[in-house]
Amino acid sequence: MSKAVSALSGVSHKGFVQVSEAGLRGMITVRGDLGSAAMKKAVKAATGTAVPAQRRIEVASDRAAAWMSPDELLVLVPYGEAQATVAALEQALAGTHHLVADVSDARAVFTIRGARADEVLRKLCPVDFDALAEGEIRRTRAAQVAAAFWKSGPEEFTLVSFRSVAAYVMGLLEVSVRPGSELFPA
Amino acid sequence: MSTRLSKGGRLIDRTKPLSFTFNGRRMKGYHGDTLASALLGAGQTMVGRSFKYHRPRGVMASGAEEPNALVGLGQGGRFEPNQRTTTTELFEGAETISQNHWPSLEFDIGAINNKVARFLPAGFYYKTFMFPRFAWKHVFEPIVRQSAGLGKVPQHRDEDRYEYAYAFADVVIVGGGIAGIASALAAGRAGKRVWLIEQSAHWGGRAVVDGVQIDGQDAGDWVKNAIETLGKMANVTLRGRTMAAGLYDHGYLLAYERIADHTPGDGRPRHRLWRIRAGHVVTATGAIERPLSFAGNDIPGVMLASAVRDYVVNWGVSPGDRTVIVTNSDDAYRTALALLDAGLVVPAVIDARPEAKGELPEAVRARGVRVLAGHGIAKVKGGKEVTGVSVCIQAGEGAEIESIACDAVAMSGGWSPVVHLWSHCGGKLLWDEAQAMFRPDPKRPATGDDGAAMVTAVGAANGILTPHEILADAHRAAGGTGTAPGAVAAVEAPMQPVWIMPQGAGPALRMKMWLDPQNDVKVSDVQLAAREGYESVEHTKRYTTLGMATDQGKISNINGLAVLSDALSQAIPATGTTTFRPPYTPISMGAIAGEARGEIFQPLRRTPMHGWHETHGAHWEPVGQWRRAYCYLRSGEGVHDAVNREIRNTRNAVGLLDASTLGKIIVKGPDAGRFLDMLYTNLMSTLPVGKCRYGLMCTENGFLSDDGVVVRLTEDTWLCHTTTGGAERIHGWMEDWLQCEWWDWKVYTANVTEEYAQVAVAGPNARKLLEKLGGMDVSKEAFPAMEWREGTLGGFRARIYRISFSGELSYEVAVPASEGLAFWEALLKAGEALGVMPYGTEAMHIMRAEKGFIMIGDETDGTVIPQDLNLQWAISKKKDDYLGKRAQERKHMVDPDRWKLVGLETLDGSVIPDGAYAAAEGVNANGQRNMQGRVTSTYFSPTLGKGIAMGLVKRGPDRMGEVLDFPVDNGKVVKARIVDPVFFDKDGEKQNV
Amino acid sequence: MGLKRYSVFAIVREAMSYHQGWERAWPWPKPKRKYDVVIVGAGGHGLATAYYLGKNFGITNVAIIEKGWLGGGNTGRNTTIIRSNYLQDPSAAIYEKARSLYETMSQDLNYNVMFSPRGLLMLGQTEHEVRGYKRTVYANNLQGVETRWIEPDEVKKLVPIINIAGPRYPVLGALYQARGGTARHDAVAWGYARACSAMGMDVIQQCEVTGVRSEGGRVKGIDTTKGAIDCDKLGLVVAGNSSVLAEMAGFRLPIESLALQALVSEPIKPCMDVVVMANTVHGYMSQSDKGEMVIGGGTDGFNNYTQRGSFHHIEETVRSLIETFPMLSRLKMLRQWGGIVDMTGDRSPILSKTPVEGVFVNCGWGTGGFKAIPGSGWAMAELMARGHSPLTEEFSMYRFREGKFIDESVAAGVAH
Amino acid sequence: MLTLECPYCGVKAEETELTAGGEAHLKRYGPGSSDEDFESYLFVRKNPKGVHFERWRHAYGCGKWFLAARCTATLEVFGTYPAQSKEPPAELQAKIRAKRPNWEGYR
Repeated sequence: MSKAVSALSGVSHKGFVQVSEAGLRGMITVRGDLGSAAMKKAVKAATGTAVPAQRRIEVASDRAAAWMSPDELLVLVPYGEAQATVAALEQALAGTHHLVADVSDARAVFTIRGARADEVLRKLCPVDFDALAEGEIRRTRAAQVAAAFWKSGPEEFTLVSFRSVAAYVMGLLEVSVRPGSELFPA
Repeated sequence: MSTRLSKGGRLIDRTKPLSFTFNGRRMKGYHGDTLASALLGAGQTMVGRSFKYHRPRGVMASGAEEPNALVGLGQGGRFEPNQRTTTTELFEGAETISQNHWPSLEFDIGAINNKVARFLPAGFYYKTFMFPRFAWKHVFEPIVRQSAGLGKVPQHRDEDRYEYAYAFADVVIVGGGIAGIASALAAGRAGKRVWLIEQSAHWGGRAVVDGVQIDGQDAGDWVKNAIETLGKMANVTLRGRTMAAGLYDHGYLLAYERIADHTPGDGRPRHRLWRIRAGHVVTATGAIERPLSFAGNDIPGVMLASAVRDYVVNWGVSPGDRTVIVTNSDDAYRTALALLDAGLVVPAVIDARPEAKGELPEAVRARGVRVLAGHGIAKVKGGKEVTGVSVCIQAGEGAEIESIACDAVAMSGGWSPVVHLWSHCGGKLLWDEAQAMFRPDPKRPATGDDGAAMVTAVGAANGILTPHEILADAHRAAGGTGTAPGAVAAVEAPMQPVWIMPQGAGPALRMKMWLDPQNDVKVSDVQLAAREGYESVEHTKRYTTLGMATDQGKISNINGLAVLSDALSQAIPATGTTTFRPPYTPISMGAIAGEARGEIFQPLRRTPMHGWHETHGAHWEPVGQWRRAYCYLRSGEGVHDAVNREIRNTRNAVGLLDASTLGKIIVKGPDAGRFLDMLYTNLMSTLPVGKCRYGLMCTENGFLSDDGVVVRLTEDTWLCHTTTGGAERIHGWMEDWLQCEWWDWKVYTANVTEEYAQVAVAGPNARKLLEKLGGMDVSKEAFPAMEWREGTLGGFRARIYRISFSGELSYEVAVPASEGLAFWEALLKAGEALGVMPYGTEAMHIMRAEKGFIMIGDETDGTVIPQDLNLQWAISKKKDDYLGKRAQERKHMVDPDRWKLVGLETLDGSVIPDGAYAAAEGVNANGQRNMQGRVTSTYFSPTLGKGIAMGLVKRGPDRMGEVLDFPVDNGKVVKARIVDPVFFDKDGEKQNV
Repeated sequence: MGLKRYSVFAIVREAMSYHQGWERAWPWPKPKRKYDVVIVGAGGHGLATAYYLGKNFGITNVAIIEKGWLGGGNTGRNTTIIRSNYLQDPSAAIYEKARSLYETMSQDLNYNVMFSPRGLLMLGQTEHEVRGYKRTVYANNLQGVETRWIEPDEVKKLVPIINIAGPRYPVLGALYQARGGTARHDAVAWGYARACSAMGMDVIQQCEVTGVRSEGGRVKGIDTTKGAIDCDKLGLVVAGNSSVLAEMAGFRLPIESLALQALVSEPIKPCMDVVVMANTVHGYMSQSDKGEMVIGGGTDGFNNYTQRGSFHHIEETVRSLIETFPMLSRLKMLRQWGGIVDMTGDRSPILSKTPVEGVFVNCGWGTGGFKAIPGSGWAMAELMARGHSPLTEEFSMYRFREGKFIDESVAAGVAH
Repeated sequence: MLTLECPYCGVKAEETELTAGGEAHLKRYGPGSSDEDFESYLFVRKNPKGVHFERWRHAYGCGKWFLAARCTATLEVFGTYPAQSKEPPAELQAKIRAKRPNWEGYR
């Protein structure tokens, strides 16, 4: 039996779009030389994707690799596979200057689903969504806390925050999706 | 008296009547009315009282510039004072009250000020109320304050909600008149990402009222079609009810959308604050008509000419049956025509210009209206309403040559472009002599992050007042290609500046000419300011309060400037303008706060066990954005009892502390050891793998900034624990040094604070408890103090540090945060028989104090160096450098007289008050009593059954046994002896079992 | 130049002639070729320095040079709070000196500066703050500054519109200075300017300093847009431009210029008779005699000379104050503005000799300058006249070299 | 409300995503340095009314520190560059000189 629970155990709200806490997700911080062959190999093995370019997230089914900074990636895998992936990454990067850290339990993940999903985030993040490219991950703030998000579907965004502020972030989302507060009502 | 006309009113829907109240009186208006048009329509000419003299006040304008017609609107959690009736849409059931009078609008005691007005000139209060000395505070100020202020104070918590939204655009066009629309069409067709915003609920601005023809259609139809066209453009966003409040640096435009002011309580956010990042801003904000300065120009019924025709044309409201028009330009004749078309009487048009032969004047004459050129108004007759005007020669001193009965006066003194947004970020103005106006100087615009112009003004906002040229200008400025829309309107003869009416008016008349009707600033006040040397326009403004009312001088500033310039006999541009500051019109504090209220006012950080603490009596203490349990209250228990219970239990059995908030930072790499040796005052590179070491960090300025246990995980990996408040700060600080100073060092860091739930298991039964859970070997032999182990404990992945902050046998256990709650509950279950009990931060504080351990934030306050705390043992002598070392070599830092850490014990065993200072003999050069120390931590120790304290004392460690005086509240002095700061278990036998 | 006294009788007299007879509060003199002392900066601090040079030391051959209009800098942009409940001895000494001088300023200057000792509260909203303020009370008692700690119920009595309960930041009590309060900021500058002129000093406005002349490390005079002016002693009292003037004089200061913002609401009827500072949430508020809620906020983090700040600081301040004063939510912001403040390494001021003999500097008041004006002028005058003053001793610009800081952030989050 | 382009992630970030870090290109003085040098490193600042070189961190973004050249009188941003720079890039200095002919240089 796993005693692991996500910060909000999957709570969700329906307004003019649906917002939900997405449950546990395996997340690994990887720091090192993103250009190195070892890194390419390690990421390929862990996620099946290439090393993402600047501000890109490379997704392969339930795995992904996201660019965090010039020397940092975030590797996403199913929660149960995090430890094994950490070990594999450590092994693959052995001998190079690197840092691999399991941060699966330090985060909360949210999905914002609906035709107006972007309008919710336009209320919270100082980001130009019209200029947001497909497959781009944006690190920014949601109101008063750090957050990162990407377009995870035609009408869906995935947003990641720190675990300790999960309730605050959900509070923001719940208020922001209340019917009648659409930014661009038809 | 004003009234509703039987027909007309392009904005109202007579099939949709609305009822509202004014001072409790039921009134009727229509859908499409503003509060102002509804009040006028209902015959309510007088709507308030002025600020200083409490004179009767009526509606003067029809838009944002209105200085007088403010009311209190709504009830309970939706009451709001100072609502501008001219920009507030009427809604069913609106409850309004007039302001600034007592007991009633019609009879106001405060109006006594009006009777003695001549004794209350500008700045009179600077010259009196000085004696006796106490009198200002206790006698005069209370009187001034009671008569001051405008609206009533809201009494309830706001029932509405608000929100922010971010937007980005190539061009934001401010103002939905024909200029703004023309610019939007041009920019939209050029494929730019365009926002067009309009403060009112209607598009078209003045042109639709003034009967302009555009491209062969009525302005109204042209506007309708243009808005439809724009609505179809995917790259154009249209927003009504959205006012551009302010323009800030780098194209940051603040726009205030009034979503639900006209539909209160419908569940939508009341206001939305748009933060639009604009590549360029086009201000098509139009112009505001100026009043004329003649005696009695503040009496209810005296209105701006443009406003009069707005009320007739837009809302089917007549300000009066007989309206005298007074002007210095042709434009006001449009008002005459509008009134005539509505079947109302215009007894005369009084034109200050020597002659009035333009197309419009002729048209008015043709309708049989007398035009008195070269004349002016000597004074308006009436009190609470206009009864007539006495006419004089404009060139004269005001002798009445004729008296005309009327119940309204429409005045027009020319137009002032709305240059606020242009000016907010430093755009400069130039004086247009011909039109007597300040308009944007295209050579000196506000500049953006690239140093290039950030704003362009178009149309009337750019000082262009004729429709055809307005359209051309707006089209061109927005990069329009092809031909601009063309307009046809009457040709106007030049206006002629008139700053005082009549020109030769004496002091008696000038004391009755209002410049700022809300604040009661008159021509004579500005002249007085000039006479007394308050020559700078800012001085005059502040001395007279000109332009400081809620309209921020929209109609009064230019007239005031002109009067001031005349008094100083200098040109108006030499006088200059006051600074334009945001917002353009007042915006709600609620909107400024946005969604941040109640639960989401600020982030609240929660540990994985937060919920458990909450349901088990946690008495919270905020630590940064975290909440930590100060103690756990049991039924019938006080905070003090709870803390003592928790301490006793931990000392005698076993306690649990949620230590998850402690910072945890991984530092890894070939140069990690070298890096940590620079960060900490002691050596971390020599720490063997598997071991823990306590470390201190100082700022580069030498002061102690954080402490914590450092753990060597592997050959090239360390884990640094920080204080709860320190995690983000220290991590950021590490990155700062690595990125900006030692970027060639091979070190990576990661802040994993929230990855782990951490529990301190402390007390004699701590080991038993862990053994009960089962798993890794925690025996004394296998797991000595100051070491760490990794493995499983009761089925949990755990890393355990054998470190103690309580002086008890103690293990700090880290498990994945997601399993934190389960682990916490497992500990409680397994520990039942062992007397396990959670303890809070206060118990933790006291136990560490009993042991003489320092606490960052208690013993330190940003002015304390490790040496002050006798922590030399934690400062490596071997290192030639670490952050803070050089600073600690400075003269004052090595002064033997520094206050140093000692223990303090009151002679009577009582608890010495926190923060108390130890007095020394004598006083210093400034007559202050000398001091020689202070209390940094003080508690009642249940373990020792007496008060214990730590403090910093001048040369303290050399003065063991000395008794110090601590003067505390009301002359009482507490005597305390200097002792060793370690009060309990000096030899650490308890923690090393 | 003699002055007609201001009084209620004078007003009645002048009223009879429609106030045509009032004389100038100060003339617009042309600069002389030489003065004994030149003060650069006709703000409150500069004018007060000149005033006390004349009043306390008989030095009246003084010019006060102002780039713009007198009182047009931070003197006319602040939130007019007056208090002296500081923790550290040197601060408590100079601010209390200032506060006590405010008590009699209207009479001393024959100009009503409307000093209103209505009482000032610093809210304790976290345990840490409570500890800091209680400590301050104990220090103040030894420093001769009258303050006391008051409990939530007394806070509520003094400030009926306050939300004591929280939930986020319940009010745990307050540091209360009964004789703290406010004054009319413009009037302070105007009153001093009028009094200085009456002593024969020249207040020279619209005159920008373009250079500082010195020979052999000793000051000779200044160059201005109205010509060269010689002087024996030069006082630089130019908050917001201190570094620029110091650069002209040939030295650098431990100072950065930052924008500080403030705002006022529309006027409402009186609802708060005291000054409230809530440092946890970085907001402070009082109600002006006109009825506006006067609100001050935080400073930007970046160097700035534009007198414009970033709006997000206004948002943070307002949202926090609404949490503590819920009624604010239904008021409107009438006007916001910014001023440029000098920030030193320890956030405390500098009143000091400089590397150039005869040049003295008074700067670095950060966000707390207005309340210090008379004390600052008093001390600066003594320093310039005598070469030393017990009040300025600890505020030397060289303290940073010795590590002898005066850190007020210790007790209060911010130093407004 | 400034916007500055982060040279690491290419985002033109708004002020609220950044934290300011004061004057750039300061030389650290440690043990053995003179009191004057140490004071100049820790406290004395140019604080010019004009071109200023300063530190910024993309705190809510990639977390990297970078440097910017900005006019404190107009808030014009001349350019940003990595923190790992001993001095401002030559082309940036040239650009500033072109825009501010009597600029005295970054030292």
